Amino acid sequence: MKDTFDSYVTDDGRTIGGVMMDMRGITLRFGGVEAIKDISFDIREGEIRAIIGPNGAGKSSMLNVISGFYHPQEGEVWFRGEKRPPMKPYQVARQGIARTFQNIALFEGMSVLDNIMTGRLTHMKSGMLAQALWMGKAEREETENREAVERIIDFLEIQAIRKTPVSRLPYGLKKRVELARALAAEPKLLLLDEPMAGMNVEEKEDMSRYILDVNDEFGTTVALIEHDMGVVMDISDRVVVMDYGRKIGDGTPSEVRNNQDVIDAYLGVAHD
Amino acid sequence: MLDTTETTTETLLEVNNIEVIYNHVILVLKGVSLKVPKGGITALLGGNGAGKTTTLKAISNLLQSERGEVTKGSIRYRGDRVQDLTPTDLVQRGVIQVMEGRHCFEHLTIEENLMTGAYTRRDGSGAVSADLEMVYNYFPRLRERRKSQAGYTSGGEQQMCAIGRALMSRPETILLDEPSMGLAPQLVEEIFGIVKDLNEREGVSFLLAEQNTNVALRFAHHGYILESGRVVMEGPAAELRENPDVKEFYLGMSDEGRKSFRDVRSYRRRKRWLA
Amino acid sequence: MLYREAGDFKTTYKADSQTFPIAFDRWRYWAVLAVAWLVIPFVINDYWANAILVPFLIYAIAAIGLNILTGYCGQVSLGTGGFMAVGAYACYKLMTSFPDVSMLVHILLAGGITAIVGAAFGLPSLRIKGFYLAVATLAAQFFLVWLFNKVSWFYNYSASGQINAPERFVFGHAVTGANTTPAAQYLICLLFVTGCALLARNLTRGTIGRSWMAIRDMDIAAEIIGVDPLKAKLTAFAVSSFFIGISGALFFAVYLGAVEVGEAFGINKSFLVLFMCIIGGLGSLFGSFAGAAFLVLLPVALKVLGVDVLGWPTQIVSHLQLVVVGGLIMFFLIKEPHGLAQMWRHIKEKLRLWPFPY
Amino acid sequence: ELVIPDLSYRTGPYAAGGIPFSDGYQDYFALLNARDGGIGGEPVRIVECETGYNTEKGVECYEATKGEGALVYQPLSTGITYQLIPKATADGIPIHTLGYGRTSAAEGEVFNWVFNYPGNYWDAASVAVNYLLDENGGDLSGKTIALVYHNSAYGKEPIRTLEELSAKHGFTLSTLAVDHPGQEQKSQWLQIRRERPDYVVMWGWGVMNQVAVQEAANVGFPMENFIGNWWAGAEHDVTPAGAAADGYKSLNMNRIQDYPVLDEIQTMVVDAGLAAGAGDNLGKVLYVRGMYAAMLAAEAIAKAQEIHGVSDITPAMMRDGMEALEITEARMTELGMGGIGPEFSVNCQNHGGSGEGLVQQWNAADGVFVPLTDFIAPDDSVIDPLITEDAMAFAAENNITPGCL
Amino acid sequence: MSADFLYGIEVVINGLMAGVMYALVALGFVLIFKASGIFNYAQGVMALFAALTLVGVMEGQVPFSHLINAVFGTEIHHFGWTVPAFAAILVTLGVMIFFAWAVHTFVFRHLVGQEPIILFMATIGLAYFLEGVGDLMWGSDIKTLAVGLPQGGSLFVEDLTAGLGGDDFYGFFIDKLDMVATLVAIVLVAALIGFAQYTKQGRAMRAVADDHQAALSVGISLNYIWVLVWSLAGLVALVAGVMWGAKSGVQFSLSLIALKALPVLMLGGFTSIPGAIVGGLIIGVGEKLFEYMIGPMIGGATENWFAYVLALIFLVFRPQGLFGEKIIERV
Ligand SMILES: Nc1ncnc2c1ncn2[C@@H]1O[C@H](COP(=O)(O)OP(=O)(O)OP(=O)(O)O)[C@@H](O)[C@H]1O
Ligand SMILES: Nc1ncnc2c1ncn2[C@@H]1O[C@H](COP(=O)(O)OP(=O)(O)OP(=O)(O)O)[C@@H](O)[C@H]1O
Ligand SMILES: [Mg+2]
Ligand SMILES: [Mg+2]
Repeated sequence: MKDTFDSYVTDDGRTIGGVMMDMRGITLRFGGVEAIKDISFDIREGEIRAIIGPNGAGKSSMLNVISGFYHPQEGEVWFRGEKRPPMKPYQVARQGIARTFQNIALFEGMSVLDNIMTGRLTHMKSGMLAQALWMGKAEREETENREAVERIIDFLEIQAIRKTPVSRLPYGLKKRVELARALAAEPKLLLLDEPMAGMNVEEKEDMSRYILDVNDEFGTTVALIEHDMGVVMDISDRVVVMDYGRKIGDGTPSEVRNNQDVIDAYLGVAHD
Repeated sequence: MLDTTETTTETLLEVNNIEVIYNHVILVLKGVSLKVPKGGITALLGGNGAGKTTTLKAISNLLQSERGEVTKGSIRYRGDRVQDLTPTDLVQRGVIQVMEGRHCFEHLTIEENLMTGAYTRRDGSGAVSADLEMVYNYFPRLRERRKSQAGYTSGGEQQMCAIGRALMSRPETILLDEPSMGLAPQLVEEIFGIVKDLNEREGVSFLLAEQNTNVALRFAHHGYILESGRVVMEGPAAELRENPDVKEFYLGMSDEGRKSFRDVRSYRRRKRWLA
Repeated sequence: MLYREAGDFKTTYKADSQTFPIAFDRWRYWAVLAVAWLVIPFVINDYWANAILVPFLIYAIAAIGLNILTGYCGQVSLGTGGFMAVGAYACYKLMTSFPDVSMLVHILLAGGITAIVGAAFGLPSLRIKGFYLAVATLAAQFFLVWLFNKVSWFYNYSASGQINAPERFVFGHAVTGANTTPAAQYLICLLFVTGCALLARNLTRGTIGRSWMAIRDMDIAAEIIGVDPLKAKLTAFAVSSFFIGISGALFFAVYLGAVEVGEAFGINKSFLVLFMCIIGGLGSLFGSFAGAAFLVLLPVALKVLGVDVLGWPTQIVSHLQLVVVGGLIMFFLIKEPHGLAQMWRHIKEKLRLWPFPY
Repeated sequence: ELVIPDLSYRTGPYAAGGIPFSDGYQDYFALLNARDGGIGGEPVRIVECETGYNTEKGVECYEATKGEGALVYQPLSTGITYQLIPKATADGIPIHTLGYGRTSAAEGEVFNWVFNYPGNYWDAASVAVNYLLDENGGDLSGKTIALVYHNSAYGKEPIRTLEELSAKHGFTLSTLAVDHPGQEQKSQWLQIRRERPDYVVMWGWGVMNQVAVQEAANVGFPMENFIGNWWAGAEHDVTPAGAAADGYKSLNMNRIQDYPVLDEIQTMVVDAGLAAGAGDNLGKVLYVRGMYAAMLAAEAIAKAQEIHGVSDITPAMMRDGMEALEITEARMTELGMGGIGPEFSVNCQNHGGSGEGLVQQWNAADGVFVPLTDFIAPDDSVIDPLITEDAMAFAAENNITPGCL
Repeated sequence: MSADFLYGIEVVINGLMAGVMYALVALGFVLIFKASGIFNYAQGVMALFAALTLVGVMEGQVPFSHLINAVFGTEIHHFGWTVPAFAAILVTLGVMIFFAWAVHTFVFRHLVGQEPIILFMATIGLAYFLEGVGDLMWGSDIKTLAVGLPQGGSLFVEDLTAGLGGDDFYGFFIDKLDMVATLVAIVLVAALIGFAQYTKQGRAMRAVADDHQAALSVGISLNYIWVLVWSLAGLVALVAGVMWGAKSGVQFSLSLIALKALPVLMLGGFTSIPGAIVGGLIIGVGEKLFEYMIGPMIGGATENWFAYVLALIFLVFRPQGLFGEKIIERV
């Protein structure tokens, strides 16, 4: 295992920092089903880390473990050099981990703007009384955060739908709004669960661009699950491969692509 | 992989210039026409929100329950106007839809899910169990999990379950909405392989809505491309695959071959058809 | 052409997040307030106060309260009657224990006490969801009613268990008791309605409102993106109960003057207020008013129509009234499941787009 | 024109009791109109308003009808009564609560505008005990009496009185609360079966009565030892239990028998198509009670006309009439309802009448309640101090200086 | 055995039987909830309506006679015939099926896909409506139900067990009506479980419960299933109405039995038929025992709230109720 403070240089010349998130020997069971079996892997500062694997391999479950929604029966989660005690999901979120969901989990009854503002909850501190009277801090805070959110709206080019209720948006835009909501938290680690599922090439290209820009401009570490191998191979720095709850491969895209286990279990044919 | 000449000329399903409005205000389809020939696989392609799902639901009459309605145009199946039938009638006539996002019955077991597919059948339990056997043969994974609640099975298994369930009605035409969504590449191949098998061996016709243009055009015989509620292009699949616009916008290929997703940052596209 | 957004540009985020972004709405809002405060008090009579306006205002407060819990935070509660009873009995105990303190303070404190009780009964909402929670809140409803009936301390050991509001004053005007003028009754209710509506508006448009709505729309996702469900749910219960407590206090002290817990704050009250929220529109403050107005006026209107205008026997009219109210409720839910508020929004949207249909 | 509002409840959980009462109340006035052209030559106009036994609707009814010149309110529900007392007092309209409502309203110097003659709940409790004393040769010591009561303001009324009486007469009182609506009373009746009290007294209302009678029959409690109060002794309370209810006893403030006036109502009101209801309630317990209430109101109107020398009286005059009301056997006989109620007179100090009640018994075979006793007097030495105490507390709480108007 | 202990047992037995009576009402809720996600508050009023109709038919009452008389000035009340109980039950069933059809066609068909709370409110609207119609149709007086159900305690059981606990024990009291109710409930539950689990319609019903859209897509006619389910609920309502009506007379308050069924549902799980029975038994025993042991100390009349509190405590440990479908929470 590489040392925490090691950094390395990627294929295209970017420098990746030390270990940010370290999963050690994670095992997760649901009743009799072992969804994750003793998996260890790490995510490093500034990298784009992909998790791939067949359906039901336990990828989403792994993200859920990272975001504190599932609590593994065995194993440890280390975040930024500290062992993480059992935490509620919202506490994890406050540590700077944001995510999107496999089946879009937007707040359907709210406008796009409100959805994204919700993402900034972890930055809002004003008390209830101040809010009730809409005085001083509450109002100031609202405006400040609104500015931050507007920056993200501009970045993701969704200005036009700001006030639209999300329930009226088409799928692709919903995915983008979900990304915006996650970005609004200004996360250190961004978890994306199949951000490009159900998109056509054009939209995938857009999405890839956003992910790369986020990674580049804000230095956000990204972990993503994706089934489109083209995307995964192109944009990720390192890839973990899971199958039936086990880790069957871990490495750079080119390493993984040529790993026979991975080909057998997942890719089917060697990918170009 | 296949050539376009093998499509027969008999038209099963004909959609003629339909217009669909949701909630009495949102105009989604603005005159869509298409034909599904007997024994063919017809692909309906297009970006998000293009109206693929809406088209399929208009055909299978599932729109009503979503407060949508067909306000213009006609839908004919084997020459009969079917717009005013119930979904049940349509299933009995052999048209069944596999919905986007799987929609399995979460609390029913896989086997019970499959059995619900046979709800409209009147040909006795013998025939039904024979078909159940057939489905299990196409999808051996389902046989393994037949006693588990569908809510706990993985995405791929649910997709198989949904298709298997549709097969149980002994359909003539299956309207298949985004079967590849969220599936691992190997599974996508597997499922499309099965679709092809069903098409060839059982003679089931497919109308296939897909985002994944690449795969869809590989397996389909004929394709329609939908954009903002209008058909902007149609033709035999092989031709579509060679069309430069389709190549660029739907297959992500440029003249030099496939672009890397890393490079997309450098240029902004524009929509040529709409401009 | 009244609804035009064009030309009404917002230049600051603050202006953009104000309550009524459209100028015409703002004007109408001030006009309504002016009529409510400056005209009605001078023309009101006993009948309008006691039969219509006072109950309307009081129910509007309760509906706003429940709307916060159910409409904004998604926690269905059938304990409204019980919480109103808490407000009423708290107010009664305060009124009789501290006769010299202003009635305004008593009513606010009654709200505060109800907020605490409400938050306590909200605890199960962390585990229990949906209808299970709705039914669980009935535990609060039945238990509280039983408690106020059983423990004679709450009704100062009176022989029958009725509580009577003694005469109390605000700025030298009687607001409870036999000598209250209709204008005083109306104004004190209006005061609280205005205050509550403002508070509710502020809370629902800010951080806390968004965390409530997030919990409502998808609680798991909300928790994962950083909403503390315990805090969100309990504050919703507390704030909602605060309003409901105030309405209970007013209901007892200002409106009826004498109540018996089982009769006045029974399960039917819970249903009634929930109805107001739903007919009016969940998650809409305007809806709370619309729903309250609708359900206060409808029976009266039907009675006037049936008995006074058509001259039918009261018995048949009141049976028909049930049929009509029940039928109308279903009809409304079918026509516009999201309530009068949504209907109003649709009308406005049509007006804005008019004359182009799409 | 004399305007009499009738706050009836013909719908809701208590409709079965509300319908006959309201029919009787209205039919009697209809008879007066048809036969005598009203009272003192002044026609009576009934304004019916449906309350459904609901307090808020009661308020609406009150506010809607008071403007029409209503002379007297008969609110017919404890809740409505309590909340009308201050309002009507302020508006100067008398309230009559016939054997219900606020007991201490009998203290006329505190409650100037409220009358609850001929009796109240505390009287009723005492009448029941006096009856049992009679049955037991004047001695109840060592006996147990169970009180099964509706767990509400109404049901709790007799507890104080019974406690006092139990101390005085040495019987043991056990109380069993039944929660609204009272469909499930298994626990209470199993307890009665275990403890075998000598008597069960019931303060029930609505469905609770029917279930209690049925359950008493089920556990084999002897019906003749089971006494309901006067709101638990109507035909519909016992018919669902069928023959098993035979022998059930209850109090009544109005004797059930054939009165000449009923025949007159039949011919001049019902047959003339003027009846308030379908005419099928004639002669039933609550119908007779409604009619009795109407008669008391009519007599008070006549009295008021007599005192003030005008026929079109005001509510204030009505109050004077009520306060000077005197009901004698001779007058009742003259009205065609001899013996329907006790003789009593009202004055400024006493708005509560004589408090007498009788005991009647259900004859299931014939489907009638048969009066068993004559009117029995309550034990005023116990009740009067309780009334004074409660009334004075009310006066103190509301800054009222007791006195006559 | 001490008499106190035996009386405790008696309380338990009677609690069990009361529980069955609750379960009878709860069953109707479960059926409709399971198949359509509608929390049918009107179930209690349906029981009342069914019982009213049964009595009305048996006694040959003219429906809507009050209204007719008021409008046309006629004086009709009875047809002048009586109908035997069995035939009347069939007629009533017919009425309930018609009702099921009407409710579905005019109301719930238009509400498909709405949020549960909207549906719930619609059922409360329905409850008002049906109550009004019931009153208009059959009048609001209390009616006696004479379908020949046995009444009173079972002397047989009493004699058999008298003396078990010495002179202070009078033998177990068991209501004959309750025994009949228990039998009927067992049969009903067995039949309904069989229906839901093993028949095609039952499976379709469960499918509809899970996903309306998907059910439509496989050709299940939602209308048919829903009318079927409402009819079944109507049948259950009739049974409950008869049993409860025999106890208290057929009258308005019958509709309030819905409130007794809610904690049962909560405890048993909204979607489980066996849950309704087991929940009913637990609630029945729990509340009766509590009233017997703790009630006297705190003033009695605890049954109304205790059932809810018991269910609430239970739910905190098992949020989906005893047999409810596990809430699948995944993201
Ligand atoms: N809450 C849960 N309860 C029970 N089993 C669960 C739960 N969540 C996940 N599982 C099971 O764990 C396994 C892994 O599921 P997971 O969702 O992590 O797969 P995945 O790799 O994300 O697949 P996909 O690509 O289809 O999304 C599956 O078999 C699933 O059924
Ligand atoms: N029930 C609905 N009410 C209102 N608008 C709807 C509804 N369903 C779909 N729409 C709108 O209709 C348009 C077309 O949607 P449709 O689902 O048919 O697109 P699609 O081509 O299937 O897209 P996707 O690839 O995302 O599935 C979208 O803009 C969508 O927002
Ligand atoms: Mg996943
Ligand atoms: Mg689609």
